[in-house]
Amino acid sequence: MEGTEIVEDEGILRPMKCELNHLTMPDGSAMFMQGDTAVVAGIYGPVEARVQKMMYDKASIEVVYTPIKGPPCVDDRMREQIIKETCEAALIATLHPGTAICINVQELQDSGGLLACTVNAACLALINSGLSMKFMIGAVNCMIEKDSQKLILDPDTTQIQEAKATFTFIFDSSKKDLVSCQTTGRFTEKEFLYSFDKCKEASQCVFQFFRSIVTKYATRI
Amino acid sequence: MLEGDQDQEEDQGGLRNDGRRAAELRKIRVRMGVFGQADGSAYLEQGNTKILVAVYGPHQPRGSAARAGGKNVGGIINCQYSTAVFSFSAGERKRRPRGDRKSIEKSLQLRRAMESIIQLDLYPRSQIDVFVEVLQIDGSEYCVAVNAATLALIDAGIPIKDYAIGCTASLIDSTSKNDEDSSHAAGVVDATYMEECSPGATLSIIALPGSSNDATKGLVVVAQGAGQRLHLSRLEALRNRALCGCRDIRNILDRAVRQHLTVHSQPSFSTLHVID
Amino acid sequence: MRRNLPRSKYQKGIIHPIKYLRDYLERDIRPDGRQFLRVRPMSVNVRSITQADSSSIFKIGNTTVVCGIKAELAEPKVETPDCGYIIPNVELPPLCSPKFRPGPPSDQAQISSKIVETVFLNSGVLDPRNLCISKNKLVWVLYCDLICIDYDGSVMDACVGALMAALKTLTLPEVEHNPDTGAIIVHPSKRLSVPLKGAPVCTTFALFEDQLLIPDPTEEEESLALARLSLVIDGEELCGVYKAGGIPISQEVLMKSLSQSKKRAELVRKLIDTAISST
Amino acid sequence: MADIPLSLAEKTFILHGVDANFRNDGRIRNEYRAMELETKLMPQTNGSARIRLGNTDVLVGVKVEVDTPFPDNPFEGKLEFFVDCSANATPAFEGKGGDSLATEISNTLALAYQSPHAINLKTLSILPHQQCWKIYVDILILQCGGNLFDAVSIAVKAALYSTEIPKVTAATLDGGKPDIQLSDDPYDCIKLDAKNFPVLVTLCKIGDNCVVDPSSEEETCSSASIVLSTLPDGRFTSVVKMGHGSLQPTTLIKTLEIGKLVGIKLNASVMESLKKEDALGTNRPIFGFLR
Amino acid sequence: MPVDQRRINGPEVTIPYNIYFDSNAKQTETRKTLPKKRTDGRDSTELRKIFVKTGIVSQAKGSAYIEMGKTKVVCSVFDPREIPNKTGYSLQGELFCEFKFSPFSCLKRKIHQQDSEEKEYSIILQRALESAVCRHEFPNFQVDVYALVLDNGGSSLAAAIMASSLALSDASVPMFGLVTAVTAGIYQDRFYLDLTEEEEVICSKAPDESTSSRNYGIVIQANLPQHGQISEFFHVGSMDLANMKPTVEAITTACKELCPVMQQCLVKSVLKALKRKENMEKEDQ
Repeated sequence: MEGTEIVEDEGILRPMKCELNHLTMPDGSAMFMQGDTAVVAGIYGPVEARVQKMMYDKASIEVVYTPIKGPPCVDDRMREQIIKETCEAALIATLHPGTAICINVQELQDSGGLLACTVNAACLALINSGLSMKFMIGAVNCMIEKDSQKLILDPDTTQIQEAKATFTFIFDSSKKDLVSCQTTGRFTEKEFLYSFDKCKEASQCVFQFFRSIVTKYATRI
Repeated sequence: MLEGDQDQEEDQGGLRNDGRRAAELRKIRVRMGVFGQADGSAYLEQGNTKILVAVYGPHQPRGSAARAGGKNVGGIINCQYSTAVFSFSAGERKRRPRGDRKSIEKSLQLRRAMESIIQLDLYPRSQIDVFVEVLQIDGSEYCVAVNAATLALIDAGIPIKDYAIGCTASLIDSTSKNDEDSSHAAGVVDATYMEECSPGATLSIIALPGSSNDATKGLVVVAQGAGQRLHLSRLEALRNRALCGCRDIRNILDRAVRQHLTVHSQPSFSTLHVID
Repeated sequence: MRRNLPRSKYQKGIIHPIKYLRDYLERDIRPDGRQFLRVRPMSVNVRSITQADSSSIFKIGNTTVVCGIKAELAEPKVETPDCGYIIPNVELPPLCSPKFRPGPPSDQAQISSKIVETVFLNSGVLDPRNLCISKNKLVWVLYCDLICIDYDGSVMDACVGALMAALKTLTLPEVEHNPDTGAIIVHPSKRLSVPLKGAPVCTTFALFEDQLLIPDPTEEEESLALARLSLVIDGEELCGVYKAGGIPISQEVLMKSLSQSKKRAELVRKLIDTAISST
Repeated sequence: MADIPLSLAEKTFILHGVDANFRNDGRIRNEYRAMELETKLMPQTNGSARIRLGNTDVLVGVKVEVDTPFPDNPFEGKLEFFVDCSANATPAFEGKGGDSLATEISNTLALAYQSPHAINLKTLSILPHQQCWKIYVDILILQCGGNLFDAVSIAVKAALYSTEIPKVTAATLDGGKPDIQLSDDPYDCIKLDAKNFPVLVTLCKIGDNCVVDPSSEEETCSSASIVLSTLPDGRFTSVVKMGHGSLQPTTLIKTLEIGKLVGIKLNASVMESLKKEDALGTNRPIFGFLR
Repeated sequence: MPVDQRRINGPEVTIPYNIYFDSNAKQTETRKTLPKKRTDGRDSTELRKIFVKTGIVSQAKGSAYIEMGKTKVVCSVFDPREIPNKTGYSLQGELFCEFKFSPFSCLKRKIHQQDSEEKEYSIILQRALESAVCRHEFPNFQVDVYALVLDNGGSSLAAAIMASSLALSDASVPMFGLVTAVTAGIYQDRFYLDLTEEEEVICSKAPDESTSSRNYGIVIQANLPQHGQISEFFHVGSMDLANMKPTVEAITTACKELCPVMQQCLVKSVLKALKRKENMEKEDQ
């Protein structure tokens, strides 16, 4: 079962591509590309938990993020935490008490919006793994240009050079509320709320894409 | 104190740097039972390579080996190969005595060699520790370590199938082909550090040389090559040379063990008698 | 009202901490006797550590963070020849809470370090070019070590507060650098402060069921919260909104937290200023 | 150290023996066991020594290297101790098992040699700020049978005594870079001034008395011991308490007094035997581990 | 050394600025004056003002803060837990002590990991406390004691020992008695109690060969003043026995003097707790 899907959205976000079951060993996996940014995510779970991390009432979620080069450092630890806590919010961990769910993410290329890309990849891999989730999670990255004060959705590396502030918002698919958020730079309240609204709208495209991928793979079985 | 093949022949051209002939071993000196506290121990010198080995056990499994082999019903052999930081003959000093990749690899290979001679089924759920301490390095140290470990096992009274004997055979210069008929062409045994460093190939083998009518005779347990490329056609000759060295070492060590036992076992028999 | 009892000593008796907390929240009060939107009393103390170049101790309720800055000299990076270094590290030693074990920094300490660094860089409080002594040759390195002494919730708030208070009182000795010979002379008696602009203030919120938002949570509230949210405000602008997972929050709650943190920011700024002027 | 399980009766026996100044191996309280000391037994090192004290067996190798001095001590050479507890001594030392004991011993040695009264590191300087000798003293513990500290310190003293450092024939600064020439003749060496090297004396408090050179059985009976490093003139360069017990101030002073006397004697007899060995000349047979 | 991936790292080489001070005449000056008079005007056996407070870390079972002159040390003690990585059963409980200088507490910036000095101090701290704690009361368990120096103004280890003993009693760990400790320095036949950091530096360097007495060194001694016992003794330097005796005696007396200060602190914290309980009961009614 393999295949590649190209979905052209309305030009708001960079084109997304996804291939499920990219890896054979994990219980669920996804290779996800957003523009030139690409990551691979693999899920093992529920598996036997390590004694120190075992929780009697729910599954413990472990995330390992591997950067493209060098050993993981403090920055990657931060990314790991966001992925972990976001997936924790989406998963129904209480269904598998005393076990562990391992999410492994490997960065392949970073051309802007890496965090959003990893979260989307993790979500697709979770869907692929068949673990029960409360909702899907979709991440959207945007920035405010320094000179023009213009909002650019899903910028690439060259555009980010000109950024005054960047935002990564992660929304849930049911109520479209904010699950996670990370920002860089200085910005006003108005700018923040404006980009929040725009990204919320754009998150529809992400969820739409998720749905199309799931339907596509579902019919193929 | 025993000495290697000493049939000296005056053949200047065929002699090695230290005056040995190609199939000649270095001086071997042995002492068994060096330590009082260990269950078995041995000290072995082959030329300037000097090694101490202590054997503890069989005892209840403990430490990392026990955890790793928890589901293992048979006996566990636990080896540690450690090199004293001052052991190099050259000026430099080793940074760590153990824990580096080479030491770990040697520990593992040592375990393989020991597993091949110890009758593990005699020791279910027990552990035997073999600790090697290299005091001075002058070539063939891994082979000498295996020889010393065998002696320490004998000293500990652990039944073994056969001596596990290591010996190196080294082609001093593997590129030269003109002297096919000279004795060096088949390699020199028991290489020193200088010979190991020469631009050639060194083959280390651990074999069970066996007594003359043994089924396991000449069985090679561990083999390892190092150095430059070696033409396949020359491997067999090299292996035979090393095996030949193994047999020589075995005879020397066997004599040493027998001598050690005759010297040390009599008093214990008499005390046993008194208790009776 | 049991607000003065040291928490850890009497928390032990709680068998069902979640229900315990929920009972309080249902009666519109927090376990330490606070109203929902009240923050704990804060205090800040500067220049108390003699060996550091500047220091501060920031307390929010029980939570205590000590910040010490040590300045050293180094060569700048090739890419940024006129920029100094600021190295903030948050230390959550085992001393501050039984949650931490001795050894390398926990994941949480690493994430806290990263957040403090991001807040610092985003806010642009200190231009690293002000730390340049001689371009391409010599710059200041400010090692800002934030050590948590008492871990009782909202540690990020205390860390950011302590860092800002310490930076505000930082003075660096005058350095003469001869670019040709490389000779360095330091005049310890002439010390100058570093120009700063703005002062970001971090406010942490905890979220509970029904989008209940409480600022400045204690450790107990933090560990039982369904989500946590941190906002960093500097004057009229924001320089960081940080939320990692937990229950999704609506825009109204976001607006509410924004207005709350603005109030808090003003309070903290005044507090730091009075503390500095009074010493 | 190897833990020897002792019953209460055995402990009482040892305790009473110490009270009566007649220990279970026939020694009196201030008596050392017989020692075997051999130096220069490893040709690949600059200096070496091996000691056997009862069952305790320690091998020390000394190697010297040219290094750059510390910026805060530009006129001094360097001295470093490294202790390796070989698993040969007890399986408990396997892997990292012996590390804590090893650091304890090397720290105590470093404290003992820290004073310029013990060793003058200035003599190890070659070119101030640029080059100096660094002495690595590597200690290999092969067997523990009690009183490890004293045994190690004696072996270290003997090994340093036997150490030969190549003579520097020329040391010049060539355009800011140091240029050093060593003597070609391997017998052209300088020896360290071993006159003031300290030895460690462990005084083990058993009951109300102190014993020197405790065996491992005696060590298990004691709750506190004092490790003194004494110079040949009776000065202390370090005093470290070991064990979890406490002691009276008067006992401490008494212990220090005994330690001083024992230390002076021990230093003298070690030096005497080292000189005796030297007198045998370079052709003496080397026994090593073959005896 | 490999880069620590778990921290934010600065440039590879950084130099403290104080080595470039243009005058180093200051040091030799104090060195000359030291044998006559101490820089802060104290008598040689006089201790600095001491401030102690318990219960400062809310999350810990017991904690204490001590201030001696410029020296500031925080110490906390946690609930007993099972001894990790232990196979056998130990009849006596264990103390795990960790002593750490915070990176900014010393003249020279300390690294985040424990260096060899701090490791050595941790062991001394452990030995000083071990004989004061009733370890048979918690067999097979371990009590963690952490000491953190915020500001080093000399005698930090002695301060840490005292703070730890207060923290242990604040944590209601059964003890035989309090532990007090004093650092003393010897320089040319004279000794000084409760050293400042400057004095520590001077006392750990050998005096010039020309001077009459070659004695120097630092002595750290911890006592159980209520029992007249020495629980830890540590000396480094070079000195003869004749000088050791008066030093030990002086420290022993000083340790006795310190005891009431610590007792008062504990009494105060107990009274406070009682009062709080009273108030609570009143409110409940």
